[in-house]
Amino acid sequence: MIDKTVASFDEAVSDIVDGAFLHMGGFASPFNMPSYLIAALARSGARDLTMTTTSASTGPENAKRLASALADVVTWPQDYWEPGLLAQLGQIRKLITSFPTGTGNVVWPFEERLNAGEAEVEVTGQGSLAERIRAARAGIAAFYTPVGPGTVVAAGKEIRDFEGVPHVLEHALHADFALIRAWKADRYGNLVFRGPRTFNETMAGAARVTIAEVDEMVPLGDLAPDRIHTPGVYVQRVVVRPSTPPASWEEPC
Amino acid sequence: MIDKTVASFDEAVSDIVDGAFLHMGGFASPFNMPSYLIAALARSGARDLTMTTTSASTGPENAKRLASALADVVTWPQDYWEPGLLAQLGQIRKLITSFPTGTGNVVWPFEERLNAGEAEVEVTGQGSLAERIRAARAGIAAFYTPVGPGTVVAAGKEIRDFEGVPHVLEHALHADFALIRAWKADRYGNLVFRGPRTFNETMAGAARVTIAEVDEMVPLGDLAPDRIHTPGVYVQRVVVRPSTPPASWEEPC
Amino acid sequence: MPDTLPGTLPPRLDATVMAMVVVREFFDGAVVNLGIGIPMHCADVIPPDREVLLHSEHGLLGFGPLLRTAEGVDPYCFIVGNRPVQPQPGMVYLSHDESFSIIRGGHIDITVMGGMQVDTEGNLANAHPPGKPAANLGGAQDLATCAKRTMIMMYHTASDGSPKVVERCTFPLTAPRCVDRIVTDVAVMDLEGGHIVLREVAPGWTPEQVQSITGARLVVADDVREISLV
Amino acid sequence: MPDTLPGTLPPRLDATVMAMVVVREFFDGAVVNLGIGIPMHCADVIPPDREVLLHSEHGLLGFGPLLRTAEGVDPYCFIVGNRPVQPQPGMVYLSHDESFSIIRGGHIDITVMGGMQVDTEGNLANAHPPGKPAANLGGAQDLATCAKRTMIMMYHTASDGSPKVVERCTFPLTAPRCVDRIVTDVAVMDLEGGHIVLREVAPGWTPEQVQSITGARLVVADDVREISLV
Repeated sequence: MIDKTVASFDEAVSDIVDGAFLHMGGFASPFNMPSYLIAALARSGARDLTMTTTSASTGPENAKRLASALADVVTWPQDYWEPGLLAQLGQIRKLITSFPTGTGNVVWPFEERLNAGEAEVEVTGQGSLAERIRAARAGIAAFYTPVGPGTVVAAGKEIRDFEGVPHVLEHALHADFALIRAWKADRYGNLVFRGPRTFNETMAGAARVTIAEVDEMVPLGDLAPDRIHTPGVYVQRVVVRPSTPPASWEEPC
Repeated sequence: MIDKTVASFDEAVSDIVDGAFLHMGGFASPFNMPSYLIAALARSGARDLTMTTTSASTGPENAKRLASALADVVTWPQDYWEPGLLAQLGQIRKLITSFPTGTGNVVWPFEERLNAGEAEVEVTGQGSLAERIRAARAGIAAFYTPVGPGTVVAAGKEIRDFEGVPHVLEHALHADFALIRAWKADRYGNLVFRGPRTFNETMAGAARVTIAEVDEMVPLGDLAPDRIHTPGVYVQRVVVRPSTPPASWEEPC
Repeated sequence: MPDTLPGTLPPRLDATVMAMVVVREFFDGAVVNLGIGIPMHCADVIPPDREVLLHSEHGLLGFGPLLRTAEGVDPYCFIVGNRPVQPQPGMVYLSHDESFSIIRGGHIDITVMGGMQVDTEGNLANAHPPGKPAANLGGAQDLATCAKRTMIMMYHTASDGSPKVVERCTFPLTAPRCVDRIVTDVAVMDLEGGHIVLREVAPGWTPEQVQSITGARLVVADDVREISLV
Repeated sequence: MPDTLPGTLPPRLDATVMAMVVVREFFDGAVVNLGIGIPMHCADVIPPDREVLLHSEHGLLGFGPLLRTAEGVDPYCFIVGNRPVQPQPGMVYLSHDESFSIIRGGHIDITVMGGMQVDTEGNLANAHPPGKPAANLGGAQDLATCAKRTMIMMYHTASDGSPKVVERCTFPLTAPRCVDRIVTDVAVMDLEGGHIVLREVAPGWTPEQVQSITGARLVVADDVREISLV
């Protein structure tokens, strides 16, 4: 019998070792971030991680400020942790990302690491990042895109003209683990998302092991075949978020 | 106000001229074939068409035989027309397809044209065909795949090794028109499919004009944002199938 | 009431009026991506007689204006910066890859984004501020390269008064030769064949006054006129 | 009851028994693609204690056996050849591109397909019959190249008696160096380092008898044994 459920977040990330390459989903909202997987990774202490993320993220302190600035509009979940926490804890060696730094005067934890020479970054546009991850899921080794020539992202890469337009050759990004957030799952690992699906959908299947953090596990057959966004063959582990949030990310879960 | 509805199939295909390049969706079932668009194309008489299809298809006579062979299992729709009809009428100059011929002793209309030297074929595996069409939708000029080297599909194409494995460079296929079949649409052209979505979903957006034949038009807002398979920005025209099938494909519709 | 003291300049447009200038081009049915920051003002002033589909990179198409109170908030319907937006009928949620397929496949009619520098070749720099260790490219490179029309909506000069419309960008490029039109708080300019053509000036401004705060030579259109919102 | 007349050969396995030999390898949770024709027999004999996810190229994952009467038919749940199959809980409908992303991204554990010729290097020819003007590649090239394990299920000899297991394929290749195992109506053979290793023979058959109807030299495994279905 297929059952991809894993009992705890700590167990789900237990084989993510130092130096692992991770795809990390979620973006632009506390409601689509794989927060419990991030917290478990923080507790595990795995270091020297290489990670793809849309954004390096703002970090716990800035997130708190944003939450109170938006308090009249959105009720912020208290169990929100993002990749900035891992940067703050010094667990990230390298990010491949489209937003490495804060805007204006805001300085993010990863940016502090960068400035201190303790981390490195490969800046890439979001489109090529998405396509490179999708290429890994789909078995494409590399592709030519018109986005990038004439800018820093093309440095050292092959440029070739197609119909007179320069294109840059971009390579697939295949990770050891993909950590994503979904809404509902069944025991096959079939996933349904809610809201913009961001990299959460894109990254599923682009790693040796895809781990989905979900709000709810439903019986097999409850998810209609036309409604499933991610087929279970892309997912190796599913962990359900607790109904009662822990007091802090440090609490085993 | 956005309203992509077109009143008739004849009108929907009226600007498909001789020599046009078409993506033609549907495969493996009478219930996902853009049959009315095919019938309208047959009536229009547009010739010298280049077309991508999963299969050249069996043609009206063989389809009838198949329908009666399966009569105890499936009730065959009488308004089923497939690309074989266009081949029989001599409208296809070239197919880019993964199944150009019948199996065993069955000879398809397109195959007869091939044997007579009246048509040509570019045989491609279904995966590279799907990916080349998706590349057009997604703005990728070309990509490297490990599928094809050492076989006829790689003839004349660039081969490059990635991690010691030979890959072939395949180019995007961008058509003038994509003719597809969906289940429900709204006036923005948002589409929901039923059953395996085949090339119908893949081709939407991979042409200058995508035309969707649908079973039903629903009010804007009826299709939940999480359930829409194809966003309306990929679709230019929508035509609703008649509730009462015409007597033959020759009847204006 | 233009300021007529010698050496001083007329008042500039505010962000809402700039947005009204930009949205003149949002035709009925247009698919539009608005950058975070000043371009988001456009969402508030789209004429109600036009259906414009707003696109956001993380997988959202067809949403409404930013919500500034808790009323009507769907916590799953938000744009970058964790800001909830108004859900609309016909809206679609997407994955990041499909969302960028929409951008890179040429399915966006108009992209409106902020700028740090634009030069005479239409090169755009808007991602890497001085002093930051790396660029925040986001989706700007994809949008600027692949949208059918790229509009830059920005203040004409930086906060220190230095020009942002320049002969040659000195900041790292977001994308080369991509800009079609620049809308600032004092002018509307088009990029044409290696020139920046001054099409419209803010009320009270002369072409010479616009030129005086611009870092590139402007070609004044024969029919240069005052910005009108019609 | 093996035929013992000199010069004649023992009886061969039928398609159902061949399928039972193939499905021995379908582990619980395996993702399996079955080719049209003889491999589809496997769907009928999957042991009920194992959950095997069947994949079909046009966008179907997790379906059940072919339906041979109208009972339980969902006209939207079918496989290639317009044949309805049994819907199952956990089933997923997909687009063609995502379905091939599953194949080409290496997410298929086992592919079982028919063959016209397999040679000692594991080259496969199964798409272009003599006399036809072009090959019917379908998804065979993708599956044979990208599945974790490629199994060929075919009769040991063609209808005219000619061998299908050969030194070097003479028909156009579907994919080079892709075959892991061949299951025929008389033997089970593995491709290993440029050799075809004979692992199992049908009841009553000797390795020599199998060799006598084979077009390539077989390496007989030290532990060659009679096919068993356990």
